[in-house]
Amino acid sequence: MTDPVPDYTGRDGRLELSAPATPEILELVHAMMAHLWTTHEVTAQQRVRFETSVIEILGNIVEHALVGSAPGDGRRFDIVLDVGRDDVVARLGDNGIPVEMDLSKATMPDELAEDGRGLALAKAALDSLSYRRIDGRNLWDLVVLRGGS
Amino acid sequence: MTDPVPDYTGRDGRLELSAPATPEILELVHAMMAHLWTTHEVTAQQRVRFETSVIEILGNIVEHALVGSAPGDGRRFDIVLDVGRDDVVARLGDNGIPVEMDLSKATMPDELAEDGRGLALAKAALDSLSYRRIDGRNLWDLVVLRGGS
Amino acid sequence: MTEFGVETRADGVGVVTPEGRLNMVSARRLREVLVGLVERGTSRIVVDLGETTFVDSSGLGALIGGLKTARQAGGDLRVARVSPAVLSVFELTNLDRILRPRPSVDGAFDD
Amino acid sequence: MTEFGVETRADGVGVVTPEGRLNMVSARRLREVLVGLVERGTSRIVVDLGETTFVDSSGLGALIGGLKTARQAGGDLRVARVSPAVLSVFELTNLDRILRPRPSVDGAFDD
Ligand SMILES: Nc1ncnc2c1ncn2[C@@H]1O[C@H](COP(=O)(O)OP(=O)(O)O)[C@@H](O)[C@H]1O
Ligand SMILES: Nc1ncnc2c1ncn2[C@@H]1O[C@H](COP(=O)(O)OP(=O)(O)O)[C@@H](O)[C@H]1O
Repeated sequence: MTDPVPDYTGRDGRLELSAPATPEILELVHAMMAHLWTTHEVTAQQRVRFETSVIEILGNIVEHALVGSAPGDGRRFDIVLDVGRDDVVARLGDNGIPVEMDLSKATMPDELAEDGRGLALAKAALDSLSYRRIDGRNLWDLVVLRGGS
Repeated sequence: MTDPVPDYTGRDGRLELSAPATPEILELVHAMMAHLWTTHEVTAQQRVRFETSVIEILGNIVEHALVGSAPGDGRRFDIVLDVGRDDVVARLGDNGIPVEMDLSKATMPDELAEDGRGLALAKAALDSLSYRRIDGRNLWDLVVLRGGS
Repeated sequence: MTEFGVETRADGVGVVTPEGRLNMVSARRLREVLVGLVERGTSRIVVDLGETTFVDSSGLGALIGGLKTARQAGGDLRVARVSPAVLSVFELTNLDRILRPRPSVDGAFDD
Repeated sequence: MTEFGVETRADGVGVVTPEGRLNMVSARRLREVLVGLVERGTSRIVVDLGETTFVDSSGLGALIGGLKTARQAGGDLRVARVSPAVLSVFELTNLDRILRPRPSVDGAFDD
């Protein structure tokens, strides 16, 4: 996780959303990804791996935004999405509490577990997932490569 | 149009999108407005007046973004949407050519005209529409008041 | 995305049913559909807006364009089953007089 | 938004059909529906995923929760008509072994 923070501002086709961190916003982020697929040819496998991972990471942000904060207290997030020639990328940022876990240790729980699968699923589905805390913000970078499937 | 530029950053529930100025993006902006209506009770009349106006102004931006520029040359826009206690507001910004027309003179054309209705329709539908050129950017502010219908 | 149903009835009236939103993307296709019908000899046309959830000024332009083309060929264009939301756009642009909405597709040419 | 079809067949098997996306919002409702069925005596349940376009980890959690509740009551939970997209989420989480997808709702309890 000592790679430089990728800079997405040169990607002209990117979509950027900033919005309240609420459960309802998940549907709008699905609509953004659906928009990406109408303008780029990405395989079904790559789409499902990307969509699932984005929703897992955003779901965690929303969940932790709600913990210990009254509804409507202004917890927000932002997301950048882009399909490049070689990759599909997402960056999620929020000003919530720092994430107290080691991503490299996120593994699939017991098959009968009812939770704890989110990060392991995103790791398994993505070609790269990284978490950083920068300037009081959580930053998640997600990549699916378009090369194979 | 000499009012101060409204500041929307204090509106915690606002949605902000930045995206390429393409015709396809209209559908995503419709989805953003649909999201606003699921989280706020706005009358059907107010919704249609707001949605129509946002799509007219954005449609113009997309049209003028395409004129004289190759596809994919990076023309983008941004939009802020929010439902407040008393109003529904949108701000659209783009770095396109300055708009060479006097908004106060936009009137409904002859009934058999096939175009030229967009701005007049937005003016008729909104409680307030203003255009400014600031720092090389076009800024459009749209307001529907929630008081009456 | 907007789909267009197009059929020609036994009495020669063409019925076009745009589904979804009629905006700058789909209005262009509606224009082509309407001109195509008139060129193939169908100049009495009903646009059934019962499945149309949204119309902007380019959609209105396509309807007016179709109306003029149909009238030039000796026919007419009528709109039917207009939702309250779309009707308010007709009213804001004063087009409810020239695009006088009819309650049903079947009766749209009765007067 | 996700809707849930719920019916109990003549043979006593309950069939639940979530429509749309099974995410953190709708998974909570699915959990309630499954527990409700078992509480009312229906412990053999098929979740028909034929209308489900997306499942995330909370959706998977709701299915596993339902499976455990049904088994505790002497029954079982089976999933049917899983799309390729949803199947790949089962596979990425290794849940395709415990939530072994069946091709049809009717035959889901045949083995
Ligand atoms: N955005 C986040 N903010 C704070 N903590 C987080 C965040 N994402 C994940 N975590 C921590 O990582 C743990 C594992 O997350 P996950 O694998 O998604 O499973 P689950 O959310 O089902 O518990 C969470 O329980 C939480 O403690
Ligand atoms: N975003 C914009 N950028 C540049 N010019 C604009 C823009 N919006 C409107 N205009 C000008 O205003 C005119 C009237 O616009 P409008 O009422 O929407 O009708 P139409 O687009 O159908 O011609 C346009 O023809 C154009 O010259």
